[in-house]
Amino acid sequence: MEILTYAFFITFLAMTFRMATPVLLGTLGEAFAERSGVLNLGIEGTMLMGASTGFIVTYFIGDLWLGIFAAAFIGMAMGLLMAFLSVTLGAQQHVAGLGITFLGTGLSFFLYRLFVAPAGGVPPTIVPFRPIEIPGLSGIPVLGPTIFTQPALVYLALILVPIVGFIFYRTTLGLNLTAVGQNPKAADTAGINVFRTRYLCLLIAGALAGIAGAWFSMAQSSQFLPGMTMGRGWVCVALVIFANWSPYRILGGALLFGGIDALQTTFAALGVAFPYRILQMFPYIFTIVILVAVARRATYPAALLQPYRREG
Amino acid sequence: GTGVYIATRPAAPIEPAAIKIGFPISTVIEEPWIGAIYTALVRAENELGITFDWSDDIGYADLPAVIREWATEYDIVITDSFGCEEAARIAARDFPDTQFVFGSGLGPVEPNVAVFDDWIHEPAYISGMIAGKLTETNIIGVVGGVPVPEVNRLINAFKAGALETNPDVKMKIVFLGEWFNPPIAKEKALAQIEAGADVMYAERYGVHEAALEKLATEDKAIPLFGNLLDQYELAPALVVTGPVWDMWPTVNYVIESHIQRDGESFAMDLAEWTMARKGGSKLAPWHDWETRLDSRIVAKMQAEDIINMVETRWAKILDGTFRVDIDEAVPVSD
Amino acid sequence: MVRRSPVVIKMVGITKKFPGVIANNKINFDVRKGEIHALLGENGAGKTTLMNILYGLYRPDAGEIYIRGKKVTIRSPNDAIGHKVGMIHQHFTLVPPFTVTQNIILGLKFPKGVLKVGLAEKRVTELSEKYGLKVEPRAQVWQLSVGEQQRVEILKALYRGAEILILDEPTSVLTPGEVRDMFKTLRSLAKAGTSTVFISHKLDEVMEISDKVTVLRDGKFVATKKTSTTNKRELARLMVKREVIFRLKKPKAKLGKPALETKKVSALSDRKLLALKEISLSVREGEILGVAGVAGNGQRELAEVIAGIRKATGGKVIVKGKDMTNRSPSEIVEAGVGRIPEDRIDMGLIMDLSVKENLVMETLRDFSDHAVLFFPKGVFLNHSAIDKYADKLISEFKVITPSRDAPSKTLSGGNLQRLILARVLTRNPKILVASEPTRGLDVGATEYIRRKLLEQKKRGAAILLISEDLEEILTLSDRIAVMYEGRIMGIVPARKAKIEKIGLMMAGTPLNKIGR
Amino acid sequence: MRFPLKNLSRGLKAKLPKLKVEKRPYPSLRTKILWPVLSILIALGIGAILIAAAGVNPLTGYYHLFHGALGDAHAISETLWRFTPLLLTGTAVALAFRCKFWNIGVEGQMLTGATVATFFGVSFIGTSSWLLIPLVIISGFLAGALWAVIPAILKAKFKVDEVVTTLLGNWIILYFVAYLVEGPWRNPTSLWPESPAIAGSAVFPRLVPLYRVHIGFIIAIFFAILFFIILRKTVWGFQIKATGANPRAASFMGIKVTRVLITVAILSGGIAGIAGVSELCGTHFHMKGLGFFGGTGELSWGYGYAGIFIAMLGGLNAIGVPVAAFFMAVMIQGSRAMYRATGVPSPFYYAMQGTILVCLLLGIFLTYYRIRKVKG
Ligand SMILES: Nc1ncnc2c1ncn2[C@@H]1O[C@H](COP(=O)(O)OP(=O)(O)OP(=O)(O)O)[C@@H](O)[C@H]1O
Ligand SMILES: Nc1ncnc2c1ncn2[C@@H]1O[C@H](COP(=O)(O)OP(=O)(O)OP(=O)(O)O)[C@@H](O)[C@H]1O
Ligand SMILES: [Mg+2]
Ligand SMILES: [Mg+2]
Repeated sequence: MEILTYAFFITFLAMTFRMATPVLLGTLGEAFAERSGVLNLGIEGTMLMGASTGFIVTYFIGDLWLGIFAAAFIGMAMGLLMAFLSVTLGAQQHVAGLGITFLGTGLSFFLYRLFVAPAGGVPPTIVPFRPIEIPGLSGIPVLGPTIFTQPALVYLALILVPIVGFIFYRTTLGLNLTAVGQNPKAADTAGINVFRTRYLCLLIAGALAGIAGAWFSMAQSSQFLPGMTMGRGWVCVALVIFANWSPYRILGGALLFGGIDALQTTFAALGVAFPYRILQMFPYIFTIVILVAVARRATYPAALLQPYRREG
Repeated sequence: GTGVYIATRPAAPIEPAAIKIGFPISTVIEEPWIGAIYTALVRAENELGITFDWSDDIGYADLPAVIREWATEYDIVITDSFGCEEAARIAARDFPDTQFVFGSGLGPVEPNVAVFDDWIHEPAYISGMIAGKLTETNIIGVVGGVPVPEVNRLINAFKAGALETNPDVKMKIVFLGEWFNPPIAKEKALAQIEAGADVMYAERYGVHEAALEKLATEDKAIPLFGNLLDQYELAPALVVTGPVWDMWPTVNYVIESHIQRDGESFAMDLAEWTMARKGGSKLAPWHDWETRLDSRIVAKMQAEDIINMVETRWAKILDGTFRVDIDEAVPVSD
Repeated sequence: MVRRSPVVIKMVGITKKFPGVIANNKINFDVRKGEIHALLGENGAGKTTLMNILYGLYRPDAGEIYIRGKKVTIRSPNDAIGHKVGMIHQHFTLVPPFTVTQNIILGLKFPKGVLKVGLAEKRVTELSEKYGLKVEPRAQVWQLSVGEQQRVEILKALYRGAEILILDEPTSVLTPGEVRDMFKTLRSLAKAGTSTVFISHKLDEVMEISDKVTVLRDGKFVATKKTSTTNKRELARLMVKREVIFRLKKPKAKLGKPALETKKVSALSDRKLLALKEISLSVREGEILGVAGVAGNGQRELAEVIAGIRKATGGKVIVKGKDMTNRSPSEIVEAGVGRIPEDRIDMGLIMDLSVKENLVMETLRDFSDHAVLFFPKGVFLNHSAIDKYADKLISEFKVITPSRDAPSKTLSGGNLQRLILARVLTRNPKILVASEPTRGLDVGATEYIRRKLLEQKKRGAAILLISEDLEEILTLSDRIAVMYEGRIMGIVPARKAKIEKIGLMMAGTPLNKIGR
Repeated sequence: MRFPLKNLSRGLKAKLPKLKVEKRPYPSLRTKILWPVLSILIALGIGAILIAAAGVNPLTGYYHLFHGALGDAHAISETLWRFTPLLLTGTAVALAFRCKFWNIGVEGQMLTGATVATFFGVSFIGTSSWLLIPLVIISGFLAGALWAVIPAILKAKFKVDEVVTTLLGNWIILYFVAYLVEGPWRNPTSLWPESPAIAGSAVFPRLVPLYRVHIGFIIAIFFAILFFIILRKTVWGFQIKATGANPRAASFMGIKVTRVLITVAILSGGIAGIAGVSELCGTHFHMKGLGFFGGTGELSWGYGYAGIFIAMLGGLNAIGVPVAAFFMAVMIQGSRAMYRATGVPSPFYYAMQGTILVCLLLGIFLTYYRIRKVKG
C-alpha cells in the first residue's frame, strides 16, 4: 500500500487539522472554565446540544452562520446552567457537569426528533461548510492544501488560539480570571467579581463547546445523529491538563490528538492491515500516557473544584 | 400469556383493516435498513388498510421483553432480532398464536417465526458492473458499516460486478465499525478519494457528503452508489443508482398469508421475497439521470451504454439465467 | 495636628450578626485624616468583622458609613477601593503564581482591557522606593518571604491610591526588625496624609505606633482613647473587663530522660525546597521546650516530620530511645506521641465527622477488639464502647456540643481545640508536640489549654511547644529554641531569655554571634 | 445622551426584595427529605412540559409511565431486572465517591468484568453451575477491580486526575471489546458481532420462571447490604468516610489513605465488574460489541453512567442508593413503556435523567441553605 507518498501525507495532514478542530475549540473553552476554577464536565453534552441546535436551525433557515450562532447560543445556555449549578449553588462541579452532559445528550436527540421528525427515508441533510481556499496562501506547497484549504470553522479555531492567548496573558480579563481560579478570595478582595468572572468564563466555554459540536453536524458531516460527538468532549477535559491550561499548548495537544486520529482513519481508509479497533483505542491510551507524563508538572488552578462563597 | 385460546373459528374471513402489525425495533428509525421496512409498512397501511405501530431505539437487551408485551396486542410482530436471536425466539415461543417476522440472520422456527433479511446482492452486483465501467483510475472506494454477513455479501457482490466489467479494478474497502458515523465516514471517503478512488459505493451515510464536497470545491464528479434506500436525494448530481431493498413484496406476502391462513401462524424463510425475482430488491430508479447527473458522468454512461448493459443483465437475473454468488466473507482492500 | 484634621471615616451603629453571634453590635468608629488609629480587642471581639464591613466584604445588618462626610453604601471591595480604602488582611490575599506586579494591578482597569505591565512595574518601583517598601516587581509571590508579601499587600493598596489603610494584625507575622521597618513606613504614610487603622492584640505595639485607640469587646464598642493619655494596664482592663493574669505560674517537674530527640533532621517543604536543615533538639520528660520563630521558618515542617506525615530527607527522630524516623502516624501515636496540630480545622479534626468519631479516630484499634460472627478482631466497630468513651471525654474536658453525634463543624473554635486535647491527652502521652495550641482562642480557652499543658508537664510528659506567640513561649517553656529559615539559631533557658536576644535570633542571627 | 439603564436597574433593584443566602447549620430531617422530594416533583413538572411538547397529555404520559413500570407482574419483573445493574453500578459509584475517588469509569469496569467472565463462561462449557457461576462472578469482580485500580494507582503514585483516566478507560475497553467480538472472539454461528454464547451452566437462574429477574438481583441486594454494613459498622467504612471527608487529616490521624483509596477502588471496580457479569449471564449470554451509536457497549448500555446519577440521587448513602436505583429503574422502564404507548420520543428518558439531576442539585442546595428576604 502506498503509504509514504506525498498525496498520503497531504491527506493525513489536512485531516489532522479537521480532526483537531472540534477538540481545539472545546479545549480552548474548557481552558476558560478551568482557569477560572470550574471543571466543566458538561462539555460533551454541550457539544451535542450545539450539534443538534446548529443543525436544526440551519435545516429550517438555511443559513450556516445562523446555525453556528444558534449553536454558540445554546452552548451559552448550557454554560449558564452549569454556572448556576456550580457557581451560584456551589454544587459539586463533577456532578453538575455530568448532569449537564446527561441533559445535553438526551435533549439534543429529543429536540431533533421533535423538530426534524423521522421520515423513515433518507435522513434530512443540510449543505455544510465547505473548504475555502485562502487566496494566495492555498498555493503554497504542503501548507496550501492542508492548512489553507479548510472549512471556515478550522480557521476560526486556529485564529482563536492567539486571541485566547492574548486574552489570557495580555488583558485584565485574563489576569482576573486566572486570579479567580487561583485564589478567589484574593481576587474578590482586589475588587474582581468572582461570580461574574466565572459566569463569563462558563459562557465562553459553553459557546465554544457549542460551536465545536456544530462542527460535527455542519462541517464534518451534513446531518445530526445522537451521540455524534463520539466522546470528543471528554478528550477536551484531558487535553486541557496535558496543555497545562495554555492555549498554545492546547493547539499542540489538539494537533497531536487530531494527528493520531487522522493517522488511524487514513490507515484504515487505505486498507492498512491493522485491526482498526485497536487503532481506535490509541488516542485514548495516548492521552493517558501523556497525562501520566505531565501529571507531576501540571499546575492545576489552585481553586479548581472549589465553589466560592463570600462569608457574611 | 395470551389468555384463552378460542377454538371456534370466526365465520367471516379476516378483514385487512382488522390486522394490527407491531413494529418494535432495536435501533432507530433513521437507520436505512429499518427505513426500508417502515416504507413498506406505510404502503401496506395505505393500500391494504392494515394498522401498524412502531417504536424504536429499544436495544437488544429490551427487545425480547418488548416482543412479549407486543405479542399480546398485535397479530403480527415484525422486528429485527440480529443482536438477540436466541432470546427473541424464546420470547416468540411463548406466543404460538402470534405471527412473528424477524429480520434475522438465522433460520425460521416452527410454528410462528418467519424470517427475512435484505438479499440485495443482485442489484449490488449490477451497481458494481456500472462502477467498473465508470472508473478511470481503476480504484473504487467502499465505506461500509460493520463487517457482518449482510454487509459483506453486498460489498463482495459489488466487487464481483466491478471485476466483471473491469478486471483491473482495485477496491479500497473500509469499515466504520459503527452503523452511524457520518463525520468519520466522510473523512474515510475523502482519504480514499485522495488516494485515487474515483467511484464510491456509499454503504453508509457520510460518503455522499465527501463526494459533494469534492464536487463543490474541486469540481470533481465522483459517481456514487447508494445502499438500501433510493438515496439520489442526498446528491442528485452524483448518485448514479444503487441496490435498493423493497420490503413491499415481503410485507404484502406476510399479510396475504395471514389472511389466507385465517390468522394461523406460520414459519418460513422469506428470503426469496427480498430478492430480485419477486421485486424485493432492485436498482434505485434512474430519476431523469440524463438531466440530474453531472454532465461528465452522463457522458461516460452514455459512452459506455450503461443503461443497456444494466437492462440486459437485469433481465437475465430475473429469468434465472444469471446468478450472483453469495459470498459472506469479510471483504478486504486490494 | 491630629485634632484639627477632618474625619475621613465615620461608622455609626454598625451591627453584624452571624449565626449564633453578634460580631458587631451598634459600633461607632471614627478615623481622622493622617491618623494611625489602633483597633484593639480580644479574639472574636469583632475587629476584623468591622473592617471587613468597611471594605465591603461583609454587608452590615444595620448602621451607616460616612466617608469624607458623605454617606456611602459599600457593596464590594470595588466600592471600597473607589472610596480609596485599602485593606491588608491578616491572611494575605495574594495570588501565589502571579508576579508582584501582577498581584498589584489585579482588578485594576486598563484602557481597552489591555494590560500595560511594563508601565505598572515602573510605578511599583517608584512607590516602593518612596515608602521604603522593598520588593522585586518581577518576582513571583510564592517565592517571597512573609514580610515581603506584606509589603506587596501594602503596595497594592497604595497603588490604588488608598488614603485609608486597614492593617489587620500586620505584625503577627513579622520579626521585631521587620516590625520596626513597617512602623517607619506607617509613619511616613501618615505624614503624607494617609489614615491607618491598625489592628493588634499587642499592647506594646499599639502604644508605640498609634495616635488613638478604640477598644472593642464582645462585638461592642468600649472606648476610644488618645494613646498619649492612656496606658497598657488601662487598655488591658478595657479589653477583657478584668485584670489580666500576665503570667501563669510554672510548676516544677522532675526532669527525666530525653524522651524526644531529633538528630540533624532535614526535610523539604511542600514546594520541594529545603525547609528543615539539620535540626537537632532534645526534650526531656517533665520539660517544655518552646520553639519560637516567625511563621514559615520550618516550624510546621518540624512538627510534621515528628508527627509522621512528612518525610525526613535526612537525620533521625528518636522517641524514647527508639528510632522512629519516617514511621507512619499510627506507629508514632502508638509509641506514645500526642500531637496537637497547628491547623485544627484542616488537620486535627475532620469537620464533617461527628464529635465521637473525631475522638476515637486515632485509636480505632481499641474500638474494634471484638470478633463478630466469623470475622476476626479489627473489622467491626464497637459502637457502644465508642459512645461510652465519647461521653466520658466530653464531660471530662468540658466540650460544649449538642451531642456526641453532632458534626464537629458545629463546634466553636475553643471547643474544637478541647476536642483535640481530649483525644490526645486522655491517652497520657509520654511526649506531646503542640503547635500553636492557643492560636485564635479567647482568653478563657487559652488559659484552659495552657493549664492543661502545664499539668501534662507536671505528670512527666516531654512537651515540644511550637508557637509564634512569643508571650506564650515565655509563659510556658523551660527552654526556648528559635528557628530561622529551617535552622535552630540557638537554645536558651527561659529564665535567662531576653526578648531582644530572641528577636535577633528570630531575624536570623545565631546565638553564638550575639554579644552579651 | 446615554440611556440611563444603570439607574433604571438600580431603581428596580431597590424595589425588589433583597434576597440573602444563608446556611442552615442543622438541616432538619424534614428539610432533608422535603427538598429532594420537591426537586423530583419539579423535575417531573419539567418532564410534563417535554411530554406536552411531544403532543401528549402529560397525565396520560405519566399514567403510562407508572403503569408500564409497576402495573403488572411482567412490568414489575422488568423493573426489577433493570434495577439489578443499576443498584450494582450505583453502589459501586457511591462507595468510590464516599472516599472522593471520582470513579467515572464504572461503565468500562462493567465491560471489563463481563469480558473476563465471557472468557471463562465460554471456555468452561460443561462445568457445573456450582463451579462456573462462582467462577464467572469472581473473575468478573477481579477484572472490574483491575480496571479501577489502575487509575487509583496512577492517582496515588503520579497524581493523575482519576476523573479523566477512568473516563478514558471506558473508551479503551469499549474498543477492545469491539475488537474481540468482531475479531478473535467472534461467534462463528452468529451473524452479528458477538462472542459465542456462554455455557448454559453459567447462565444466572431466573427467580421466577418466565420472568426476567435473575439471581443477579440477589447479588445486587447483597452488595447493597454489604455497602450498608461497611459504612455503618466497620473500621474500614470509618476510614473510607474519614478519607473522603479530609484525606490530609485522615492521614494525620493514622489512616493509610493510599491503602483505603486502593481498596475502595478494588471493591468499587469489582462491584461494577459484577454488574457486567450479571448483564452477561442474566440478560445477554453473549459478549456484545459497540452499542448502536457507538458511545457505549451494547452490554453495558450506559448503566455505568447512570450509576453516577443514582449514587448522587441517593446521597451516597446506603439506604438512599437502593431507593434511587429503584426510582431510576421505574423511570427507565416506565418512560420506555410510555414511549411505546404514546409516542413521546424515546430520548425523553435521557433528557429526564439530566433534568432530575439538575433539579436535585438545586434541592441539595436548598437543603443546606435557606434563602431569606432582607430589608434595605
Ligand atoms: N464569617 C463568619 N461567620 C460566622 N461567624 C463569624 C465569621 N467571622 C467572624 N465570625 C464571628 O464573629 C465574631 C467576631 O469575629 P472577628 O473576626 O471580627 O473577631 P476579631 O476581633 O477579628 O478577632 P481576632 O482577634 O481573633 O482576629 C467571632 O465570634 C467570630 O467567631
Ligand atoms: N466562617 C466562620 N465560621 C465560624 N467562625 C469563624 C469563621 N471564620 C472565622 N471564624 C472565627 O472567627 C475568629 C476570627 O477569625 P479570623 O479569620 O480573624 O482568624 P484569627 O482568629 O484572627 O486568626 P489568628 O489567630 O491568626 O489571629 C476565629 O475564632 C475563627 O475561628
Ligand atoms: Mg481578626
Ligand atoms: Mg486574630
